[in-house]
Amino acid sequence: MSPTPFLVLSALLFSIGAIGVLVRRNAIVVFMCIELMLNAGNLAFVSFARQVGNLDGQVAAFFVMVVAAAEVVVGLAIIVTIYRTRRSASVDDASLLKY
Amino acid sequence: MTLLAAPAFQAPNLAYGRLSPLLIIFGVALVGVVVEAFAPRELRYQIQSLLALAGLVVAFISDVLVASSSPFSSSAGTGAFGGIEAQGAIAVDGPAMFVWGILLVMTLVSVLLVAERRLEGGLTAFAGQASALPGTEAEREASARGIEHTEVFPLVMFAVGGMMLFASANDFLTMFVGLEVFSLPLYLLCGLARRRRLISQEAAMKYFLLGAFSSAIFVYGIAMVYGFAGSFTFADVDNAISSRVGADGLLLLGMGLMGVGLLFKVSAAPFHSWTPDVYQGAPTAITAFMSACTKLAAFAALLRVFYVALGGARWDWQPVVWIVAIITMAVGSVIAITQTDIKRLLAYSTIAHTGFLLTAFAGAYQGTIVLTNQVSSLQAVLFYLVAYGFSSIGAFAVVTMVRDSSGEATHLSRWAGLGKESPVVAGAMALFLLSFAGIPLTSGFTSKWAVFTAAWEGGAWPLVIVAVVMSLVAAFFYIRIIVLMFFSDPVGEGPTVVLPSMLTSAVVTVGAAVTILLGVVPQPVLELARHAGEFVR
Amino acid sequence: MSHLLYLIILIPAASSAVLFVGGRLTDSWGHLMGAAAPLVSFVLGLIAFFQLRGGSAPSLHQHLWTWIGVNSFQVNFDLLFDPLSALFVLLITGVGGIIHVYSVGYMEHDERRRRFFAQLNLFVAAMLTLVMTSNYLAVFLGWEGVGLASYLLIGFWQQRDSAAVAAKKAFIVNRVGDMGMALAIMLMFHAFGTMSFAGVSRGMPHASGATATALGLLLLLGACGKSAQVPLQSWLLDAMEGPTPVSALIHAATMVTAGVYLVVRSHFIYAQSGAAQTAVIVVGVVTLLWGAIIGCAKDDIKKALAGSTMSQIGYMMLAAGIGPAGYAFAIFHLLTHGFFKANMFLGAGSVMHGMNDDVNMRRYGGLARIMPVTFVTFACGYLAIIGFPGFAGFWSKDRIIEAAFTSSVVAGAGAMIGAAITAFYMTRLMIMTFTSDRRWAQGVHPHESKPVMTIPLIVLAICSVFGGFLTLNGWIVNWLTPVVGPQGHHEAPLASWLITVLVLVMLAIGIGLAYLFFGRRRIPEEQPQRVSPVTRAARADLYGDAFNEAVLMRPGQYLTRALVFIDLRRIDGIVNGLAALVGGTSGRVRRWQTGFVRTYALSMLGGSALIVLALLAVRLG
Amino acid sequence: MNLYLPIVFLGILAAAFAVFSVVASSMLGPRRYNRAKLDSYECGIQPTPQPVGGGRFPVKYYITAMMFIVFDIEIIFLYPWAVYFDSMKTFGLIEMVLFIATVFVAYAYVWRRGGLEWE
Repeated sequence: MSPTPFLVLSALLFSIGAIGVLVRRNAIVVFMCIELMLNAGNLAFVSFARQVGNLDGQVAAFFVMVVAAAEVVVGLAIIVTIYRTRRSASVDDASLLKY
Repeated sequence: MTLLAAPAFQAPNLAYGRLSPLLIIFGVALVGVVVEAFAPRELRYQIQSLLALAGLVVAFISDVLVASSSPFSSSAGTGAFGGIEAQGAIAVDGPAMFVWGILLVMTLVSVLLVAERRLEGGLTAFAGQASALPGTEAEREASARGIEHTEVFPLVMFAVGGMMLFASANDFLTMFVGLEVFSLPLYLLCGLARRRRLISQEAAMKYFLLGAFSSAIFVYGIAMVYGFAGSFTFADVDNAISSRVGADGLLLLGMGLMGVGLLFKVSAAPFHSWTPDVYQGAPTAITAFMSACTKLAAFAALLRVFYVALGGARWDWQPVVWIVAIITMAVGSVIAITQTDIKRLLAYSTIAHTGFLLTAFAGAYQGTIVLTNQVSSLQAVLFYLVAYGFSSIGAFAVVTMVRDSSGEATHLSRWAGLGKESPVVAGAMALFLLSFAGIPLTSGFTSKWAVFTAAWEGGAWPLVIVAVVMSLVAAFFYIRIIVLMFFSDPVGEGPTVVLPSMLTSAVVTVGAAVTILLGVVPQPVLELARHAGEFVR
Repeated sequence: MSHLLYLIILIPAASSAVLFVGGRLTDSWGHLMGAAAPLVSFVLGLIAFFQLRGGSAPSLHQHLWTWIGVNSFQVNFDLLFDPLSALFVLLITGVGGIIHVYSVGYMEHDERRRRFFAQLNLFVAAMLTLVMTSNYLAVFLGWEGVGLASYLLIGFWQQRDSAAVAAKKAFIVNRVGDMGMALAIMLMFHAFGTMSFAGVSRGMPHASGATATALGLLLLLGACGKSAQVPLQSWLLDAMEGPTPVSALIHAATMVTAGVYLVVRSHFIYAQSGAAQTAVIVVGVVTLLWGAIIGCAKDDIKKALAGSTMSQIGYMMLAAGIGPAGYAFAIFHLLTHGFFKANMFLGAGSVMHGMNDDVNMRRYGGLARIMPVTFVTFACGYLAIIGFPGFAGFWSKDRIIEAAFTSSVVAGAGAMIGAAITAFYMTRLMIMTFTSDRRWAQGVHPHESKPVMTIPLIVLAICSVFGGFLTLNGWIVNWLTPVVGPQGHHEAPLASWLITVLVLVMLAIGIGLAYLFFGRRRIPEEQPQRVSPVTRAARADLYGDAFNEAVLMRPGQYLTRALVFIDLRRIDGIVNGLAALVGGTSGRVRRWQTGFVRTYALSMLGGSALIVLALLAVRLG
Repeated sequence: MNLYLPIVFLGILAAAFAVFSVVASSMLGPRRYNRAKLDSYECGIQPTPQPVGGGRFPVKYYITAMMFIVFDIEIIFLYPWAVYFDSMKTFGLIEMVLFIATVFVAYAYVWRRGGLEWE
């Protein structure tokens, strides 16, 4: 079967994630949107693996997942810290650095 | 599922010797984590710093050994030597080993900055306890008990390891892993400043969110290219392009998105916006480390991807890179003029330098067309990054020494009359600024010269003209700071230059020495860069 | 000696470094060392000079080190001491040294005198590098150094706002010139793969005409910047904000002569491109008239002299543009000009010293009796510059005018008229300052300056009297032949004696008119307002800045105003116009850095979309 | 040109859908705000009350979550390894031991630093 539908889906997921990054204020949610984009990548990987017929794509999906997990850890740590100092996880509140 | 039935397994043969520099660094980093876990608190600082320095030195030695023992590979084209290791995952070739060596040295220098303790009165410049809230009892207690985050050292080691992997990766997957391995520690390090916790944490968050965003885009680009070529290895992608198989659209899409991921790391406009904020917010030692090492690693990777894997599609990406280069130079040089914070100003200057480097990259003067008596784009870029890296580390080292009651005095107005306060420090800073401005007899001039000639020979002479104009604009604000330091009277009680320990002094000395040496006798390093040759395909 | 050439540069450089780093420690003796350094270099220069004269070798070389060297491509940092360099070295160190000595007295009461000397030494060192190296890249090094040092020196009294502005103006205008220079070097490397004088001159004959013209024009642009030639002349008058010794140094010995040096040094390039040569001649003629006219209307003694410098350099450029027939005379006039201009600037400084630093000539008058030494020496300079028979200027300027006629009658006529105007405004200056009745402000008690200042004046005066003898039986021409090639014989449309007579007539006319206007009547203390349009134009620097304003700054201003809502009334002239344009743009653009992560993300996403689309466009287009 | 139409079309489609979904949800979706929703962490639970003057902040949940993710993800690599174990012989064993050891280093750090204590 053709991978095209999966690719379309992954493109949709990617765009939703990207738009989400732009429109959401809560750091956690922004971060979730980024994870969504990564998973869109994963979907593309596996569907292409299916298409070209080798395992590389699936392995790549594994790696991306692991990296995403590591990113979650670091990200949560940073966001929690900044939440505790500022009492807010809104990315718009953190704008001391500008111009 | 027969389609996906994998071939029979044969154990890969890993040339551990060739990969030793990488393995040593990662090993040391892991040991550092173990030390954190088991060593008593009061010993950690000494153990960690010595461990890190020792690891870097050993890794550097092994890198030199590997380089000196590498045969010229038959497969490669012009003067390339070394080979592909680890089942085609890592290219241990001339440029890679050159970048490794430079990365290790520059990290060594940065680690000296990180380990500086006298400026903060016996403690490092990093938060005693990142989890304690700023200005609370917990924090005061932490700093009173002399608690320090010695995790900083393992984090730096992981970062440099990731950079080495990133710069030598020979397939996209390895490259992505390397990217993350050096990014994640940096995100954390940015948030660990002891003073000005709020902006430090803000910088960490911005860097993290934007970095993650860019790497997501990067991953999607990889997926597209994989869909186009059916493989992650650069060589295969190159073949796919030259043999014109596969859907071209996927290639263009992937090329674009991957380019974004890489251009973000080298902070090229319009993907530069994180740079000023992060450079200003991060602990200055880390800023120095990033400005020198991240740039080097990222540029090495950028050139490798676009010259080796996507070289066949050069006619597609070259014009785009031209545009990006022009925008980057303009943004960096112009915005820097109205900056009032020294760290921020240096951040914009680093953006401008990225633009100058991109001119050589866009020239793509490489391979067989290089005349025997000239440097190729790759070699010019490497040389430039060596020169820039040391000047930049030195400049930030000076920034750590100019302080007032609230820590580093980074506002430019506090720098007025620094020349009277301490001629030597101000003189060193002036030297670095002149080098950034590309005044002759400093490394900045020779490196700019190398880059511009490479670009010109590559046919990008309009870019060179723009670059020359832009460097005039840039020169103006560098000179402005020099005048500010030497020829205007201090406001208020004026800045104070805190006497640092041996470590920071050593860093400034090294920076100044390299800046002058590469300006006066650049030949040895140029020769080294030339000897590094081209990428192995 | 040839292995000691580097000392000539090293000594001033080292002294400057010591003074900069040494700080207050050197306050007590710093100025003495600073003044001694160029004199030592001068002695060394003399030794080298006589060795060059005695020896059979056409030039002395010293290979210091290989600056940039990859395989066969080399940029050596070599010193070259050939007849041309020799003359410059002697001029720079000699006149420069005298100016240093003079400064010891002039800057006596300035608490930052040590730093002043550090910068003077740096200036001299940079200029020496410029004239003593053997390839363009190294020349560029000195070029930049001179620009930097002049920037620091002009802005030396930075507490004055005007000084800071003037320094900025000088710096930026010079950077425009430097850009031309830098591009020329790039082009050279691209065309010949080398940047040494020898290599380029070898390659030149095979280069295409376009390349030659481009090189010539780019170098001319650089020369215009440093030598304050039209259209890059605007910084010179403002540069008077610096201390008077600096003006003397810039105008007589160093900075402005660099452009002429560059053109003469690059004779092999101009030999290949008639267009470039013509451009040089045009620039020269325009500038020599331009500067002379400005000089007529200035009441500020220094500005009047500045105008004269501009016009004298114009003469040199003209001569250099003529080609082999003129090179020697260009250098010859450069030398004599170095003498008498330094002489007059230092004289002006001495006058200002006596008049409480008042520069307005309308409040001078009758100083001849009070300052005899200054007056006599200044008079020598005056006679020299107007080209009074027997004095230095007479020989050099006369030759140039003669040569100009051989190339084109227009150029010759222009040069001749310039001579008349020169005579006019210099006479005016003399009358207003020394002879006419006293118009001093209250509480001003003029007095002769101290020996440390008058002795340099005397020395320079002697030079400006006898400097002309360099040309006896064509010594200077023969001396320079190995560098710029034989002069060849050119038939002038007029007999040379006739030209000389004509020049003298012009001279008489100029002096006579000046006497009529200023010698006979009483000179008003205030600038008369009901004056001819010409005068008014000249007072406004021939609307040079106004022109810049109309053509370059106004649009810049509007653009800026469109970009930033800041008040731009302070802005005057192209430089600040452009600066404000850039600054304004910057001030506007930096607002894009809003500090909001989501904005950054948006720019990234937009950027990536654009990149992908651009890739598609490239592929399709 | 038509070769690239799909790409362009795909991009347009994706973007359109994303914008549409966001807009639609904002327009159609009912707005019933309650404290929990407006509160910072949008995961439903009440944030743990802050001690005044900001002392220690119980981040237990998040720490535990992080631990879980990390160690859970490592398992991913055990699956393909297990499938192939027979054919990989000792090489596979060594590699996996190295891998586990590396993970264990992190584990040791967490453990020593008290990441595993609930109170």
